[in-house]
Amino acid sequence: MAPNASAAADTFPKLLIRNALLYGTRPAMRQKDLGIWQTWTWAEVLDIVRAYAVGLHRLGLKRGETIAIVGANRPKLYWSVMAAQMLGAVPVPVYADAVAEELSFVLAHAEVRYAAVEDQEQIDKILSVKERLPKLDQMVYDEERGLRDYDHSHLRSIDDVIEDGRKALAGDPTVAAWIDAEIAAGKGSDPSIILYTSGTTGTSKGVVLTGERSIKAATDTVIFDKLNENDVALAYLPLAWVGDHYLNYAQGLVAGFSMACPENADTAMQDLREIGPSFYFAPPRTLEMLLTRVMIRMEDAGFLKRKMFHYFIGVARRYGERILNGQQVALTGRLLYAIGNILVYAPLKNVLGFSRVRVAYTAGEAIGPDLFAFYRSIGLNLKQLYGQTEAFLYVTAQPDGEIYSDTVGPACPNVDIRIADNGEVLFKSPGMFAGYFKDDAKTAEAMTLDGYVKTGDAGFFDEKTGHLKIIDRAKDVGRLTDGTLFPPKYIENKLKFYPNIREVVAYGDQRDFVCVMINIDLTAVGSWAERNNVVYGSYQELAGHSQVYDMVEKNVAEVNRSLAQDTVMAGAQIKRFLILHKELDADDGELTRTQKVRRGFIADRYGALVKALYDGSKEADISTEVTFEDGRKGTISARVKIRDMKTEPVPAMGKAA
Amino acid sequence: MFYRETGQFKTTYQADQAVFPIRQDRIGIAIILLLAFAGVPLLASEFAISSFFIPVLVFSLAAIGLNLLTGYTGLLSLGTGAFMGVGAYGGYKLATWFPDVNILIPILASGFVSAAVGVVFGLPSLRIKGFYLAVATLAAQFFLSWCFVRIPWLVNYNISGAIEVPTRTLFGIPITGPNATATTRYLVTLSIVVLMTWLASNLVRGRIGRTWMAVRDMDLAAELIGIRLYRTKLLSFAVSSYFCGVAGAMMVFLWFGSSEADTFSINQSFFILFMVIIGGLGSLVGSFFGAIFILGTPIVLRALPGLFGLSIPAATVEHLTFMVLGALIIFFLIVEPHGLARLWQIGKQKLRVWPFPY
Amino acid sequence: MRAPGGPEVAVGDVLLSVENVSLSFGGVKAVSDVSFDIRKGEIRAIIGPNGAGKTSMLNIINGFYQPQQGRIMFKGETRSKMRPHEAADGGIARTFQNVALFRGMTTLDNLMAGRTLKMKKNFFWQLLRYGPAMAEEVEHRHRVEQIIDFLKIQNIRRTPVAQLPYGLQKRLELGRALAMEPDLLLLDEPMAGMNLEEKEDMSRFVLDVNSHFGTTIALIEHDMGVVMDLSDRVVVLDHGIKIADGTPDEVKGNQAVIDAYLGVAH
Amino acid sequence: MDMLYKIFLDPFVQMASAPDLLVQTLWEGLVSGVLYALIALGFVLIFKASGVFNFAQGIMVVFAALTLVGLHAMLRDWGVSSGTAAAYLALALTVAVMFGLAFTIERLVLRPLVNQPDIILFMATFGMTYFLIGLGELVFGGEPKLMIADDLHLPRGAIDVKMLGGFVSFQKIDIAAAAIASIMVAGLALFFQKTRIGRALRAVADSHKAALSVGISLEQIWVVVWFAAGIVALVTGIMWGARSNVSFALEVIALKALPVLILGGLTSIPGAIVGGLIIGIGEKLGEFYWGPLIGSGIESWLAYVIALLFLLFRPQGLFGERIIERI
Repeated sequence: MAPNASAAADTFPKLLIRNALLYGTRPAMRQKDLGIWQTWTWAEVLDIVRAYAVGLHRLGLKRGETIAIVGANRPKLYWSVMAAQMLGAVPVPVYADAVAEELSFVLAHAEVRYAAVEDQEQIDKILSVKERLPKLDQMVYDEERGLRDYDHSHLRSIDDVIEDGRKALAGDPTVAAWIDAEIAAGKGSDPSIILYTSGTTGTSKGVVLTGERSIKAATDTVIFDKLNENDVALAYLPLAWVGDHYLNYAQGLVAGFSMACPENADTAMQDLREIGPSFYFAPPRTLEMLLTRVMIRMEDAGFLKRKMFHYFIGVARRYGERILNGQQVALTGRLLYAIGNILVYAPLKNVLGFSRVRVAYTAGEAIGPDLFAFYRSIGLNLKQLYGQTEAFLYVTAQPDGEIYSDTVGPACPNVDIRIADNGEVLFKSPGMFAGYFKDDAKTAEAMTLDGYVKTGDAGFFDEKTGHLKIIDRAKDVGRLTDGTLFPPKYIENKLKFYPNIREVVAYGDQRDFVCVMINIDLTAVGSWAERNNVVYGSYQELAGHSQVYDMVEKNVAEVNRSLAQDTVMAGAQIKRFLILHKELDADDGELTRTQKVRRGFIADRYGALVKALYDGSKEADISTEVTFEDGRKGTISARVKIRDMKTEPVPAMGKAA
Repeated sequence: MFYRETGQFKTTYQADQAVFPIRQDRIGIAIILLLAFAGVPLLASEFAISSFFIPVLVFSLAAIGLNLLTGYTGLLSLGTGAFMGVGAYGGYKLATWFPDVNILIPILASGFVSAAVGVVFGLPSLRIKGFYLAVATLAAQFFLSWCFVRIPWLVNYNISGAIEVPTRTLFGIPITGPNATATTRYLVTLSIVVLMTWLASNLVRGRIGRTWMAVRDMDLAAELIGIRLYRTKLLSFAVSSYFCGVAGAMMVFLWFGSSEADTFSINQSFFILFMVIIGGLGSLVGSFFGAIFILGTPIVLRALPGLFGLSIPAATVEHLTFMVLGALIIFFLIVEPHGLARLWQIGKQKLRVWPFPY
Repeated sequence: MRAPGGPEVAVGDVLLSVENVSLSFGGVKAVSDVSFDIRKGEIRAIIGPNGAGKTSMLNIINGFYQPQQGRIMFKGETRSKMRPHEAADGGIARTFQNVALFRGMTTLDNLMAGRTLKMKKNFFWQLLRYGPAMAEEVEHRHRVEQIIDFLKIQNIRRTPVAQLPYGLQKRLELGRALAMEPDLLLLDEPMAGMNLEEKEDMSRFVLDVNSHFGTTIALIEHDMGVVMDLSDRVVVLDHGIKIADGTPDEVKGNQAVIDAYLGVAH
Repeated sequence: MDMLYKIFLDPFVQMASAPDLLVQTLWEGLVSGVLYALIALGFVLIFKASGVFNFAQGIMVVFAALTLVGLHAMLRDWGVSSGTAAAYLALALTVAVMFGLAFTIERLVLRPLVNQPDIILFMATFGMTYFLIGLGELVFGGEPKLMIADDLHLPRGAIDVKMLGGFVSFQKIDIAAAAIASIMVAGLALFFQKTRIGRALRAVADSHKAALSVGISLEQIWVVVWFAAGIVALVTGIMWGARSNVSFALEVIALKALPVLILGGLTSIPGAIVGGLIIGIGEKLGEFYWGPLIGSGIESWLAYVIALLFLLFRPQGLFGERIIERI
């Protein structure tokens, strides 16, 4: 790895040239295609991309123009990004699964004249909204299949474009000189890419990133994680997502490591296993899904094998993380772990495709402690980071050896973080964005006067570790009457990590203390009930069962304890809770279709219960209308018990963010 | 569980189509070869070598030969023993005609004789199928073994009516005849068997193997994709007989040192058919398993009473051995009709996906 | 993409024609005095109620049955009968009503088997599986992989076909036929026993094959909807006799056809 | 020229010149043909009903004979004074044993292997062969024994008939063999035509599904069939044993039955009989008239060559059903 060299290069095309010199014969990209891993070295990639750039130029693509990149992770699309950047044009990646609506919005907003797309499907999608894209002129595609009969006046295969470029380069030496000049002309301050934030909050905004900043940021993290040209990453997350562009594209170019593209969605898992990445990223959802699969598959294993598996997973839970963190562990522990490694951990990592992973990250949402611990305990160096598109990903990240499931780590190198009075996290970072495309107003909104970026997330620094803890969206964070911060999501998540608890709704904003309404998880608690032969006829019955209450009370108590750890949160411990008599359900409008609780709506619907929570009564009657599976409506009424919790003493230091 | 396939990816079709695409398998086979070439000669007794290891190799080769015909092409043959015989006598005649050429040449050339004979007796396979064909091959068996007895020319008119293998040397070391040591004969045998197994695996994994299997699985469809049935079947007969022939020659030259006419009787054919079936139809490695099983079991069974300190009359043991062997064959067919090879495959798969069950 | 043998036929010209062909088993007349032609590049449907002699017709075309009377003209050469290997050599491939894959082999090997005719390296190179033989093997593997990609069956590459679900087996059989790079592709009820979704997929594949490789296709199909969507021209048989021949619309209107179909329960 | 004469003319000249010798040879051939036919019959019964190519049939012959003789000896040892009584008691017991055998085979071999490919079942019968050889020799000893022909009151001696200018001698035992064989075949025929189980068996032979649909238990049928085959084997064993003696050397005659099957067709009872006779007679003629030219012992393969030649013209055998291939 040559960070200094890369410091010199302030655009990605320049980096590409550097890599072709430094690592010319090393693999830059691989793709599982036609049954084997097609491979391109850095030298080859440079060669192809130069030809491609020339070809695009001959199609008319000019400096400063935008070109949409639509499709799955495929070398040709990454080359399209590089080629565009060579010409000083700005690539605008779009999610492959974007519906025509979003697509047309982005393409129109970015004023693209060109689009590099994967296949017929994407082309059809774009053509379907053609009239909304007056500027769109040329499209180039990767896969010819099914496109034979299309009008090719504005349609070319990427191969042809590259071929055309080659001919031009071969035919006339000045062309080569010209393209090199173009590359040299590229300035680090020019926009290098526009990433549109997925429209979860309002319409999506085009985040403009410049080459110089991107490379600075990437260089820092590459050093931070000691990545080098021997590393391998699997590009399986959306190419339009900042994560892919940063972790694989930017870091890849900076460190010179190779990026592998899977054959297709169905084979991604198998491809992961074949390629065996050494640098891996997965959102908590994916990790969760993987773990469940592991457990389900193990259920079918023979009795002995199952016993052995669970025994050694136990061993791992006891010693694994400590060993990974290099803490000292008793010899017996080390021995047991070594045996477990032969019998379970190593083979398991092998079948999951993790054997060669050196650094793995997860981010995006809070991750359950157990889930997190599991992967670390079997020896996968899984870490958390916090970031966002505006920062070109990294804001904080956990250094090796300082790993906690409930923090996102300290500020990254050269990142400066400040917590606003309302608890919002503000940052200045090397990779921070140049602004929103064509939207100075929003850009201004997103920045403080002294040039910090507002993340929109509330958080605080943990005294012991000095790591940042993200608690909730800033706008959702409320305050108790005594002024204590009240981040509902944070509290809800802490509870939801317990398998017994399905959903949680926390109340406390503008109130004296925190109360929660809980949905138990029918499958988990149900199987518990069978094991302890607790008989129950319905969810309602089970939810009302005193033993269930006792069980949940324990969980709540633990949460209180952990809240008490942080002076900031200590005041927000849970005073009272109840278990709802029915499962919260999207059909009843209690959850969004994406299974997020609609706090306000629930507050109205279960007003009686909320009232009871705060007026100290031991139980409350409630009757609610419900929609059954078959769509019939009906009402269920119940008497719901309410439990008081004793809270942990608040540490001396008093509360202040 | 010993497999670490993560990160073992293929960037060329050559690599993807290799015999052992997985590194751990390559290591495994290397160890086995090392044991076979170095371990056995160093550790095993002369007796063990000449009474177990050499036979196993010879029969494995014959089993491979039969497997190419029956397992891969789906043509049931009961004439294996005879084809081995042709190889043996052919080799013997060649050796007598060309006393000065290296003995390995006649041994390997003997296969061509049996290949020719095999083709002749394969001709009916164009008209007839299944058990009818099997019986047709019996005709070959009986006719040929009759020839072995009745044509003294085959044994150079030895009064004994048996082949008497002359002493021949390789690099000055005697490898055939009375004063060749078991170890040298073993090493020669092993080398030939390894070489020919490699060739066989090349064949079955390539175009020819595919045409054979196509004919086996669905001859009509095979014909309609342009496979010439008769050529394919006859080629299979030829190659199969070649392997059997060489095995036969090795049996006489490198194992017995001499041979009676009834060495290549019908029972020999059945014996080898057992190996193929128990080992696994359509599997080369199975052929080895089959040979080891069929040859090993009686040895074990004979040893057993001794182990428990029982003294049972030899005859009784012999009869018991027959019974148990018969019972075992039936047992294996019931538990795993696809033979030991399949069991091996399953076990390997389990290790690959360990700790998962599938 | 054309197999050796026979002169080049221009798109739109007659690629194959059967003239007054009759075939009977013992007393049973399977096909009597049927004539029709197949033009290069078209999708030609052969329809008719059960026992109309459709499959027999295909079997005659690719030489599995020899007709007692009549002639077959293929690529300008006229024969009184076709031999299976002649048909294969000439570039006629087909799939079967009830799947006829090589069940003991993997998807890959089935497709590779489809390339047999195109693989020429002799026995001794095969024996060494080296040099020319290996080069050939690789070259054809590459072609086969394109078919795998085309049919989107990457994830079953190494699966023994016996373990594949019916729908995939049908698709694979199409693949095996494609591997022969045929000039004329005979499909015997490619969608038999499929659910709606599978039928749609298969229809798409058939159309893609026709447009992408320019392969001439003759197919037997029961599902009228499918036939009408797919085919350029339709010939209708009933009890071994040709009762109609023309574009889907012409045929749909034809009284004889309607009667024939009303005649049998469907 | 001379050779051709020796092969194509001389033998017939000999036949014509010594017709009594010819008749004698034909008779010999006929008798051994009957025995081949009997074994083939056992094969066919089983193949028809259970699709199993029962290689063990030959061994069952030996095993049955051996059991009979062995039991007889034992009974005598245990003090059954009258040889005749012992003989018939032993006969009854042997029948019982054969039933037990059929029953066990169905339970332990056929049932677990149902629906396996033919070759697997074929192999299983090899396993049985080994097992039975081992068992037989273990219980009754390996050394050859004499058939208890006298105690069974089988006729002995020969009738010499003066004919065609010479004497032709007919062994009584052979006549008996022929007679008994014919009776048994007739019996079987009746059994299949008249009895319920017999008809059921024919149904099975046509199609297993059909059989099941009319509510017949395959297991039951298999037991019956294997038992029937066992009886056939026993009779064959006695006859053959009476001519030579009882030992596993008899095994070879089992192999003789194979070309008979091919000739007659695996599924045809009349085929088995006709085939048997053709082979028996052809073999003897060949051995007697052509043998000297080529070298003796040719009957070891002549049968197969005859069968093979037939096959090339009728791949499904004389009486087998025609195979029509369709796709």
